[in-house]
Amino acid sequence: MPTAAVDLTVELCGVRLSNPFVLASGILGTHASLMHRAALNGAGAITAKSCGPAPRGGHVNPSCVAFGHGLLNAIGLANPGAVDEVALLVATKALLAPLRIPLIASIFADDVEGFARVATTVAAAAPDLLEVNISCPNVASEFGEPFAASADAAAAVTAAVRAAVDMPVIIKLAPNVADLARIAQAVVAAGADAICAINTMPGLLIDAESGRPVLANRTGGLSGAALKPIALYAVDVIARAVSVPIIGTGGIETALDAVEMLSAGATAVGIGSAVYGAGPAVFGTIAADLGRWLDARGLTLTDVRGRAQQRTAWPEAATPAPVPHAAAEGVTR
Amino acid sequence: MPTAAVDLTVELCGVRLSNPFVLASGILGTHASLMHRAALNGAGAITAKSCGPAPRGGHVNPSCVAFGHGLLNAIGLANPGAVDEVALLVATKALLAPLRIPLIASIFADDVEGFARVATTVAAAAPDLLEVNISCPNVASEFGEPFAASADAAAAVTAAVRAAVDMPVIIKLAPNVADLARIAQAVVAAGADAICAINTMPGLLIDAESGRPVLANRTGGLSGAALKPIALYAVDVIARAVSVPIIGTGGIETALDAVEMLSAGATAVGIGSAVYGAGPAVFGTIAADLGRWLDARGLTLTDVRGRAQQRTAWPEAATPAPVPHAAAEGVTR
Amino acid sequence: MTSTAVSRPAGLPRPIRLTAVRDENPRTRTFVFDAALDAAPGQFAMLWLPGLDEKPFSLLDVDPVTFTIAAVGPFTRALHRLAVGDVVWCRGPLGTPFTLRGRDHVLVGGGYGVAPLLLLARRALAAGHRVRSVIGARTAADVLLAEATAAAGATVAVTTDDGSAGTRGRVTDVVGPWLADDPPATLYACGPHPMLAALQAQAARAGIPAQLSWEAYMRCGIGICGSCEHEGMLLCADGPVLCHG
Amino acid sequence: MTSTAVSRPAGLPRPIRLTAVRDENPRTRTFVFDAALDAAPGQFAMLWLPGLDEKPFSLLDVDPVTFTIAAVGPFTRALHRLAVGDVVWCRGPLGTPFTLRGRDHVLVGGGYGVAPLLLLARRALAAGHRVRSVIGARTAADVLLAEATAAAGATVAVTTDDGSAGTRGRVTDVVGPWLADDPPATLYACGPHPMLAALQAQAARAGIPAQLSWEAYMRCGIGICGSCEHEGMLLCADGPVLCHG
Ligand SMILES: Cc1cc2nc3c(=O)[nH]c(=O)nc-3n(C[C@H](O)[C@H](O)[C@H](O)COP(=O)(O)OP(=O)(O)OC[C@H]3O[C@@H](n4cnc5c(N)ncnc54)[C@H](O)[C@@H]3O)c2cc1C
Ligand SMILES: Cc1cc2nc3c(=O)[nH]c(=O)nc-3n(C[C@H](O)[C@H](O)[C@H](O)COP(=O)(O)OP(=O)(O)OC[C@H]3O[C@@H](n4cnc5c(N)ncnc54)[C@H](O)[C@@H]3O)c2cc1C
Ligand SMILES: Cc1cc2nc3c(=O)[nH]c(=O)nc-3n(C[C@H](O)[C@H](O)[C@H](O)COP(=O)(O)O)c2cc1C
Ligand SMILES: Cc1cc2nc3c(=O)[nH]c(=O)nc-3n(C[C@H](O)[C@H](O)[C@H](O)COP(=O)(O)O)c2cc1C
Ligand code: FES
Ligand code: FES
Repeated sequence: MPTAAVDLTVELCGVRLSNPFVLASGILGTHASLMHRAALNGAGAITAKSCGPAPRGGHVNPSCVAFGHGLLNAIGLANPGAVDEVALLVATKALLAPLRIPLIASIFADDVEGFARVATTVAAAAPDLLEVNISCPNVASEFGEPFAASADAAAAVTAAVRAAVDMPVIIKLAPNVADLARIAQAVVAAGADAICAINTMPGLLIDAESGRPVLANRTGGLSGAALKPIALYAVDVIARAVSVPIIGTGGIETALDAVEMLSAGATAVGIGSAVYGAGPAVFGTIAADLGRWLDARGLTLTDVRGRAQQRTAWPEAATPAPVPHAAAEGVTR
Repeated sequence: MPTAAVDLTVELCGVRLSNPFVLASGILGTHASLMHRAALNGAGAITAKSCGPAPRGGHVNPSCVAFGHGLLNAIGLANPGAVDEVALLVATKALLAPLRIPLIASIFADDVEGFARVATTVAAAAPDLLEVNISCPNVASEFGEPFAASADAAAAVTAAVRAAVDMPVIIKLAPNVADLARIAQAVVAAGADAICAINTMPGLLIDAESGRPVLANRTGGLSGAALKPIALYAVDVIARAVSVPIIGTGGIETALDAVEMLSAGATAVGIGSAVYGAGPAVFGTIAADLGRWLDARGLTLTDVRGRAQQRTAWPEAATPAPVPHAAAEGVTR
Repeated sequence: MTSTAVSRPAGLPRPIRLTAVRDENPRTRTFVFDAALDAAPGQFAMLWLPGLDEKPFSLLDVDPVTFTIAAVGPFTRALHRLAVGDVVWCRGPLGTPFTLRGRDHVLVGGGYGVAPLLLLARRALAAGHRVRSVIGARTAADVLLAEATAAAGATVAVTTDDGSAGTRGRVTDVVGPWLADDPPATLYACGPHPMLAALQAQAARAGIPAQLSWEAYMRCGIGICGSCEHEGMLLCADGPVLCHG
Repeated sequence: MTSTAVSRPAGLPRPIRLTAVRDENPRTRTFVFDAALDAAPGQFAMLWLPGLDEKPFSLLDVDPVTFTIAAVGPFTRALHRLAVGDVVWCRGPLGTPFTLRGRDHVLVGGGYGVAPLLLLARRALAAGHRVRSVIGARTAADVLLAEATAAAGATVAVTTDDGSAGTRGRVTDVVGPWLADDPPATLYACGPHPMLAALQAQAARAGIPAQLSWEAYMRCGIGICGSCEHEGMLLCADGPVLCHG
C-alpha cells in the first residue's frame, strides 16, 4: 500500500531541513566522509564533532562503552583544533551542498573570549548553523563547571558568540542543573536563536572485579535509552520557558521516540547513540517510520509539536487519591 | 560446596546493620507488614516512606510506570502525616526489633521549621536513624526547587533537624545539581551524620499516540537501571568530598551492582526499584550473592569500599590518544 | 496464607481501540477492544484515559481484550461515555490469576466480581470440569452475566438481597449447603471484602481451599509502592488472587 | 567497496584469566585465556588493563580465547609482563569477520596480521578447502606462526625483506604469480596498510575478490565516534574486514 508523502520538512532558524533528524555532535562527526554518509542515509541535518581552540587528542581508552541501557563516553573532545576544523567543515559542506543538507558546526572553549575566537575561526567555513557546546561533562577538571550550569556564564558565552558570527546560533544545554528554565531564558535573552537539549548526563561506571572506573577518564557522559526521560523532561521545561526552536536530543531510537520528543516541544530531533545499534542507516529508517506514523493518523509535524503542553478536558475531575491510613495492620494481625 | 560465612555487617553512624542492603524510602514503606516482610526477606535496614507535616493523598494515576530501563514515578509523597506516622513507625519498630533490623524514618517538609517540627514529631517513635528527604522531584510546584539544589538551603534544613532530634541524621541528596560536592560539604558541616545518595532524577515520559505525559503529575522521578551510572557518579563525588558514611542508592539490582556501589565509596546500599522485578526476595538474594562474591575472592567489605578512588601503578604511562587529523578524506576519494 | 508465584510484567500503557460496547445491566457495560493479551482469568489491567486517571479492571476475556465495568465514579463514568472507535490505554496484564485445582469448582461472584469468574468458568468447562456458579447482587437489576455463565455450561444460582431474582439472601446462603453436601475441590470468589471474608471463613470451616480475589487502592500496579497492601501481601503483585488454605 | 553486515554487539569489558603464555618470536607472544567467545576469524576484541588503556587485538582463537600480540608500546609491553593467573578485561567480539567465499583461498599475513588468518585457515581446511598462505616479515626472527599454519595443513610461503627466511622480498612477489597462474576464489589479507594497498591493486587487476583487514586508531569500537574512519567506512563496525571487488 503506497502511502501519501507526508511533509517532513522543518525550518530551523530559517534553514530548511528535509526531515527533523539531526546527526548529534560527536557521532560520526570527525570526518567529511562519515558526515556525508549520514546525509546519504537520510539525516535532515549534520552536526560536526565539537572543535575547540587547540588540537586535542582526548582521553585514552576505554572512552566509550555500552552498558545495556545506553552509552557512557568520555572521548574528551578529541579534535583537530578550530584552524584545521575549517578544512574539515569546508570539505563536508562541499559534500552536503548537492544533497541540500545543512551543516551545523559545533564549538567549545574554556573561556568566553575563547568561544568568540573559535566561533570567528569556524565561521570562515560558512556552516549553515553554529552550535555552542557549553555543556560537555568530560572536561570539567580542566575547565571547571560547564558554562551550562550557570545562567550568567551561559548568557555571557551566548552573547559573545552571537556578536562574533552571522549565522544562527544554537546553544547546547546540560541536564544536570536545577534551574533549566532560567538558564534557557538567559541564553535566549542573550541572543540564542535555538537551543539543543541535551548534552550527556554525568555518570560513572565501575568494574566490579577490579573496582576501577571503566572509563579512562573515570567519569563520563550518559547517553542513549537511559537518557530519554531526562531529555524529554529538559525539552518540556525549555519549551514552556522560551519560544525559540529546540533540537531535542537524548535517547531517540525509534519514530515513536521521535513523536514523543516532538510532542515535548522539539522542532528537530538529535540522533546520537542510536547509531550504535542501527548504524548510519538509522536516519532513513526513522524518517520513513515517522512519515508512515503521521500518515496513518492524518497528522502533520505541526499537529504533533508541543502536544504534551495541551490538556484534555474531561467532564468531571478524577476522584483524588486517598490518604494512606497508617493503621498498624502488621501488628494487629 | 559450603562457603565460609563472610561478615556482611556494616556500621552506620553507630547502628549495626546485618548486611549493607537498605530498603529505600517509598518502596513498601507504607505499612508495617510490608516493612516487616522486607526485613524477613533479609534487608539490613528498613526505611519508611517519607512523611510530612500533613496527610497527603498524592497524585492520581498513572503514578509509577516501568519503561524498560527503570521506573518513572510521581506518587506525590502520599503519606498519613507525621502525627499518624508515629503509630506506623512504632508498629514497625515492634516488628523489626526482634529481628534486630534497624528502622530509618524519613521526613520531608516545605520549609526549614517544618522539617524541624516533623523531625520532632517522628522522633517520638524512636526510629534508629532519621533520613531527611530534601530531594523529592515530584512536589516542586508546591515547594519550589528542592532544598537539595542549594548548599545553603540544604545546610539550613540539616542544622534545624540536627538540633531537633538525638538520633543520627541522614541527608538525602538529589542528582540534578551541578555542584554536588559543595552541597555534600555544606550538609556535613551543618551536622549530617550520613548522606543518602541519591533520590530520583527528574524525568518525563510521553505517550506517542496521545502526545500526553504518561504520569498524571506530568513529570516524575527516574529510578532503576537507568539511574545507576548517575548514582555511582554522585556517590563517587560525595565520597571524595566528605568522610561521613553514604547510603548509595540508585539502580542497584544485583550483587555486582552492589560491589560497584561499595567500590564508589558507599557504606550501605539502598534498594528500591529492584523490588519490581525480583519482589521483596531481592534482599536475601543480593546479600547471599554478595557474600559468595566476596568469599570467592577472599575479600571483605572494607577491602571493597572506595576501591574506585585507588589507582593502579603501571611501569609506563599509556601513549596519549592521537589528535584526529582533519584531512578531508571524504572529498579526495 | 500463601501467594502464587510473583511475576512483574514490564510496561507502559498501550493504546487499544474499542470495537464493541454492550449493556449488561443499568450501570454496567462490557467493552471489547481490538487487542489480545497473554493473560489468565483473574489477572487485571490498568486502563488509562490521558489527563484523567488510570484504574484497575479484571479481564473478562483476553482475546479480544474485554472488560465489564460498573459506572461508580468519574473514571468509570468517563469509560461509559466512550464510543466504538475510541482509544483507551491498557497497562498489563498485572497480578496473579486463578489457578484451576481439581475438576469440580464453585465460583462465587459479587457485583462486577463476576467478570473474571466467567472467564475462569469457560476455561474449566472447556477442560471438561464441573462448574457451579453463585452470582450475588443487590436486586434483579444488578445481576451480572448470569445468562452468559449459564450459557457457558455452568450450573448457576443467583442471590439478591431483596429476592427480586433468585434466592433472597447472600451468596453464603447458597454456598454453605453446597460445601456441606457436595463439596467442590476448590472455591473461587471475587467481590466485596465482607463477602470474601465470609466465604474465607466458610471454606476454612469446610476444609476447602479457596482462591479469593481482593481489592485495594492501586497506584503502581507493579508491587513497589505498597498502596495495595492486604495483610502483608501486595494485591497488585502477590494478588489480587490469594490462595487461602 | 561494500561492507559485510553491520552488527553492534553490546558490552562492557569482562574479566578473563590468563591460562597460558607462549613466545612466538622475540617480540611476539600468544596469550590463552579461560574464556570462549562466539566470534569468527577476523573479528577482534578490546583488551583493557584498568588504569592503563584499552586496545584492539584480533582473535587467534575463540575457544579458548587466544591472542597473538607484539610488544610495540606501553600497553603491549604491559601485556607481555602478565603471568598465568593474571586477569585482563575483554570487550567483544567486535567488527566484521572474514567470510569464506569459494573453496580455494590465498591468505596473506604481514606481522601480527598472521593471527586472524591462522584461525581462518583452520576453518577453511576443516571444511576441506584448499589454503595457500603467504607470511611476510622483516627478518627470519619476525616470522610469525609459519609452522602452526603449515601444521594446520596449508601450503605456506614465507617472505622476508632481507631473505633471512623464505623468499627475499615482499608478499606481493609471491602473490602475483599465484594469482596469475593458479588463481584462488578469494584473497584474504591482514597486515600493514601499504601491504594491503598493494594487494588490493593486485587482486583488482587479477579480477579476484579480496577481503582485507585494515587498522585505524580505535576509541569506542562500536561504530559511533568516527575515530576509525577509513574511506568512509568505520573499521570497528563496517570492518576491520572490508570486501573489495
Ligand atoms: C484488581 C481489581 C479489579 C477490578 N476489576 C473491576 C472490574 O472488572 N469491573 C469494574 O467495574 N471494576 C473493577 N474494579 C474496581 C474499579 O477499579 C473501580 O470501580 C474504579 O477504579 C472506580 O474509579 P472511579 O473514578 O469511577 O470511581 P472513584 O470515585 O475513584 O472510586 C470508587 C471506588 O472505586 C475503588 N477504586 C478507585 N480507584 C481505585 C484504584 N486506583 N484501585 C483500586 N480501586 C479503586 C474504590 O473502592 C473507590 O471507593 C477492580 C478493582 C481492582 C482493584
Ligand atoms: C583491528 C585490529 C586488530 C589488531 N590485532 C592485533 C593483534 O592481533 N596483535 C597485535 O599485536 N596487535 C594488533 N593490533 C595492533 C594493536 O592494537 C597495537 O599494537 C596496540 O594498540 C599498541 O598499543 P601500545 O600501547 O603497546 O603502543 P602505542 O604506543 O599506543 O602504539 C603503537 C601503534 O599501535 C597502534 N595503535 C595504538 N593504539 C591503537 C588503538 N587504540 N587502535 C588501533 N591501533 C592502535 C598505532 O599504529 C600505534 O602507532 C590490532 C589493531 C587493530 C586496529
Ligand atoms: C561518543 C559521543 C561523543 C560526543 N561528543 C560530543 C561533542 O563533541 N559535542 C557535543 O556537543 N556533544 C557530544 N556528545 C553528546 C551528543 O551530541 C548528544 O547530546 C548525547 O549523546 C545525547 O543524545 P543520544 O542519546 O542520541 O546519544 C557526544 C555523545 C557521544 C555518545
Ligand atoms: C515508587 C517510588 C517512591 C519513592 N518515594 C520516595 C520517598 O517517599 N522518599 C524518598 O526519599 N525517596 C523516594 N523514592 C526514591 C527512592 O528512595 C530511591 O532514592 C530511588 O528510587 C533510587 O533508587 P532505586 O533505583 O533503587 O529505586 C521513591 C522511589 C520510587 C520508585
Ligand atoms: S499498587 Fe500494589 S504495590 Fe503499588
Ligand atoms: S572506533 Fe570505530 S567508530 Fe569509534
